Amino acid sequence: MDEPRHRSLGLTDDEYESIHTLLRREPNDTELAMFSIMWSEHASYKSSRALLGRLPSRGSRVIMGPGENAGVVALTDSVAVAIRMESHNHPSAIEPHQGAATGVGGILRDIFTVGARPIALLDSLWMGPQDDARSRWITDGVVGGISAYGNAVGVPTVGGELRVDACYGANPLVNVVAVGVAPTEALVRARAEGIGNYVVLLGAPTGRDGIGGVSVLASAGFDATAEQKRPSVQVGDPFEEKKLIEACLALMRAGLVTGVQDLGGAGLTCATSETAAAAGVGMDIFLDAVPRREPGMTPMEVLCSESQERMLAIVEPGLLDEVIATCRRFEVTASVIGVVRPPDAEGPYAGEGVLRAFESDGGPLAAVIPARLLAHDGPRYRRPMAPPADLTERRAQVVTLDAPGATLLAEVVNDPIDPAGVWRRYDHMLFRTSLVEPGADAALLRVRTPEVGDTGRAIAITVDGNNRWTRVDPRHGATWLVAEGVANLACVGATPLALVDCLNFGNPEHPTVMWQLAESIDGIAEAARALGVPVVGGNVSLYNEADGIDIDPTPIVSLLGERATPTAPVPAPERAHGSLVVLAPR
Amino acid sequence: MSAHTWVALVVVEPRPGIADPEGRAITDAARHLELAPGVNVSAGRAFRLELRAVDERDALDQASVLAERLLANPVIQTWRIAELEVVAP
Amino acid sequence: MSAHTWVALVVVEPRPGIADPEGRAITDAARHLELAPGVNVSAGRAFRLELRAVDERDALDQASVLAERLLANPVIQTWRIAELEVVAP
Amino acid sequence: MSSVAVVVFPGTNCEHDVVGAYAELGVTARLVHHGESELGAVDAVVIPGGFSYGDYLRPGAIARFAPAMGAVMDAARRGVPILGICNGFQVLCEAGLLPGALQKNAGLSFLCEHVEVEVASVESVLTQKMRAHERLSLPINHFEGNFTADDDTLRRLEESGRVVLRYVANPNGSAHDIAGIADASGRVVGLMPHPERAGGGYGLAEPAGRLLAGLLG
Ligand SMILES: Nc1ncnc2c1ncn2[C@@H]1O[C@H](COP(=O)(O)OP(=O)(O)O)[C@@H](O)[C@H]1O
Repeated sequence: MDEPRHRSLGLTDDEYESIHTLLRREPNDTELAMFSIMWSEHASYKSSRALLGRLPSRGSRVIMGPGENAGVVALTDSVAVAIRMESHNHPSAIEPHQGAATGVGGILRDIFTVGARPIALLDSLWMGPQDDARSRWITDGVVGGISAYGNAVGVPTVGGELRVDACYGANPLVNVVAVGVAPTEALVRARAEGIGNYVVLLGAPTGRDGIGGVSVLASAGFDATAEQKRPSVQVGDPFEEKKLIEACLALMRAGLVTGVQDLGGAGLTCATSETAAAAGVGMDIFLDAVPRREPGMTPMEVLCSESQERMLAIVEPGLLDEVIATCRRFEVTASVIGVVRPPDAEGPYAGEGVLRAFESDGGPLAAVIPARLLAHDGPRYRRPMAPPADLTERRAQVVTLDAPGATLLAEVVNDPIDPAGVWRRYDHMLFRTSLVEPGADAALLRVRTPEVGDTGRAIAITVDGNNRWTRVDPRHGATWLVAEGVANLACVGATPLALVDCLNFGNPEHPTVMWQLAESIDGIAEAARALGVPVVGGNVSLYNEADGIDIDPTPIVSLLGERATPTAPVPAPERAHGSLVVLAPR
Repeated sequence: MSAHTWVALVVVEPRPGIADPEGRAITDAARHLELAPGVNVSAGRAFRLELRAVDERDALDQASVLAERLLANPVIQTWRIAELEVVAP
Repeated sequence: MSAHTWVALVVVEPRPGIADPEGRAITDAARHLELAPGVNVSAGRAFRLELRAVDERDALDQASVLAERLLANPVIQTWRIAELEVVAP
Repeated sequence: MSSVAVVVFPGTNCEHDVVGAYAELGVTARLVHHGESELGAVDAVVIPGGFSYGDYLRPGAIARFAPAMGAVMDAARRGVPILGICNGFQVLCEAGLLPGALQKNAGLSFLCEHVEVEVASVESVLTQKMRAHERLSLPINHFEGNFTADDDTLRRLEESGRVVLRYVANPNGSAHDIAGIADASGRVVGLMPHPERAGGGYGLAEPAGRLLAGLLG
């Protein structure tokens, strides 16, 4: 017998039941697919949401915190800095080059979605042993993908880390941080305000890319069937993205858009339901108005496609011509695909903002779902937690100067990959803002963009993970990551402004993994509180496992700091070949 | 059996349905130039292989293995051997 | 005369005598993998053009003009139309 | 006061860097959209680095058809100094304003680093303020910077002193270690390194500044 459709889409029987209850009827196949992507682990944070609330996110400089497309803090009275961190682990395991490239593209869209010009990228890469041919192929592909996309889109990659451990062989980690700068007054929120406003789709045409990608790729571990998931691989187009950056920033600068949202994982379904739910309105979408790359796409495919390099804008009717003319100047396609509607006055969803997808204007209805159900009413789980059985032994491990310590030291000093071989492939000098050479403890950049001019301020950015620490003790390890980040900022003369994190863990249905996640969040929260650093955003990547074996708990922390622009070079620590490394006994 | 020199042309193309941003940019340029109205361009690679092989079967095998393992990325590309001929002893 | 859809495969290759750094790197990799001993690889491009044309002559003309003006750089590359067929009305 | 036109194609990304570097030299530089067919009154033209049209097909291959390139060709005929940096060099070669072509780096890898170059000729608008054989450190940032031309062209370039900059240690396989060349008049110059980036966030470094200033005589 065939398994029920909802299960093949990754929804549990209970989740299906609650969809049925919330919708007050049976969902059709298109609606079910929309729920499956919006209620996936990746889009709904169903396993981690309850824990993330423990992170301190407020601060006097915070303009936007968790829940927005990017964290935003005030640098000066009139200039804001946006920061965001994302993982693209599973796509990078399947097609390293395109997986990493589209990861860069996705996170940059989060930055310019809030109205900020992207000025820097950092990457945190965790790979399998480099004496293994497949791990070498993944590493080379990932670095090549970041290089190809970041360089061509015109955003410098100014820092990062590349770490190797056997646990990342089948499930590499690819985390990327992006930073942007905006005039505070130009910041835009992702809301579909204004009944009667047009819903305008910008950018690349829609194809059958990554159908079910979010739920399939990011919300399940790797096993023998991973190979079959290949057709959902997306190809990045940094050229289209570069045009989108310039067009969107021009639209925002001219005040031509009411709200903007990027189309990431979960595509049109996510962007329309989230913007409508945020403003408490409804939305009619006409699917035949969506430019297609391929003939014969079904409504479900159009609604769930993860085609890259697309943005959604909410536009007042009177400004439409100007929006289209601006897009044309940047050679970006802009198509009206829908209209903002008031909440339903009557019927089963009276009082609700409802997303209605029509096959065409006046044509048949493909889906009718209250936006809130998709965007906010996903399941929340409090999954069982348990510390690992050998916790006491792990904590009792002490590094000494005798034989095992020497081995450890050799391992630490002998980096298997020359970092210069990585950053030489990244444009790290674009914009003439860099104030330290790659390899310093933190990147340090003069804050100067065409929009804000020279602010006289510099920002510093770090990114750090350490699976050796977090494997032994996720709580203290995570605490130390924050402390290390702050210390790294101090090395370039900067004080902390904010942090973002990316929580890479194994299968949340394993109680030890949930425990690791909770402990790491508590560790970050504790350090952030103690040091007065708000957590303004982050990302959770679960199901990092291969054949049932979870990766080490790998929280990654990125710190953003500030200082006055230095006028003389910041001294660099000398770590020349032949330097003495001293391990001090206690 | 003695080996001869064979030349194979391996054509690598974007898998149908996979985005082809380069083809799209070239299409836009070509239409802009008004040389071929309504043209569509898809952008792929052509590799000419010069091989030592004992017969056509052997040449085909060598070219196929190179195409599959090295020249094409089967996740996003298809390949075929468009030409194969013996050129010299 | 009514137009039909034609498909042309334009193959662009490094001009003989011009350095082919990509072909050299692939040759090294192929030899290293020991998949085809003594192989030589030259790296070019393959463009599939979908055209509206009234007959073969017209299709050939359009493809040639695109190849000459846009697809190949005559300073370092040669081009030829390796395949041409009508596919649909 | 002198003024420089900086041509911007879709995908160009170094335009503000060039404008900023010239501003530090007291020169006004103005961005020109690729769709413009007039440059207006200018003393020099710069085609900056980046990835015009995504570098699809070949770097510079699509940009050369832009209306602004018609205006650049006109300016070249009038003897206006024209400088192509990195992607701009690739555009000038594709447009036929400079001979040869730029292929993928021999190591088949993108390269972003500082390299040393030597001034090989001072007979060009770019190098006229430099000393013969002067060495300077400049950033490079390219995947396709490997200059290639047939033997006749290379001989002609060498014999007429049109190789203007040479790598001290060749990073990309470029023929004759060529980092930059000029046309027969010495008024159209292309180079792969990015002088506008030298000095990073601390401001334009001196020898690179002198190089850029040369363009305005
Ligand atoms: N580990 C975390 N720490 C802090 N905030 C987080 C974390 N994970 C996710 N968030 C926040 O939750 C919100 C939703 O994230 P997400 O659904 O990934 O956004 P998107 O749909 O743009 O990818 C974001 O604002 C993000 O910053």
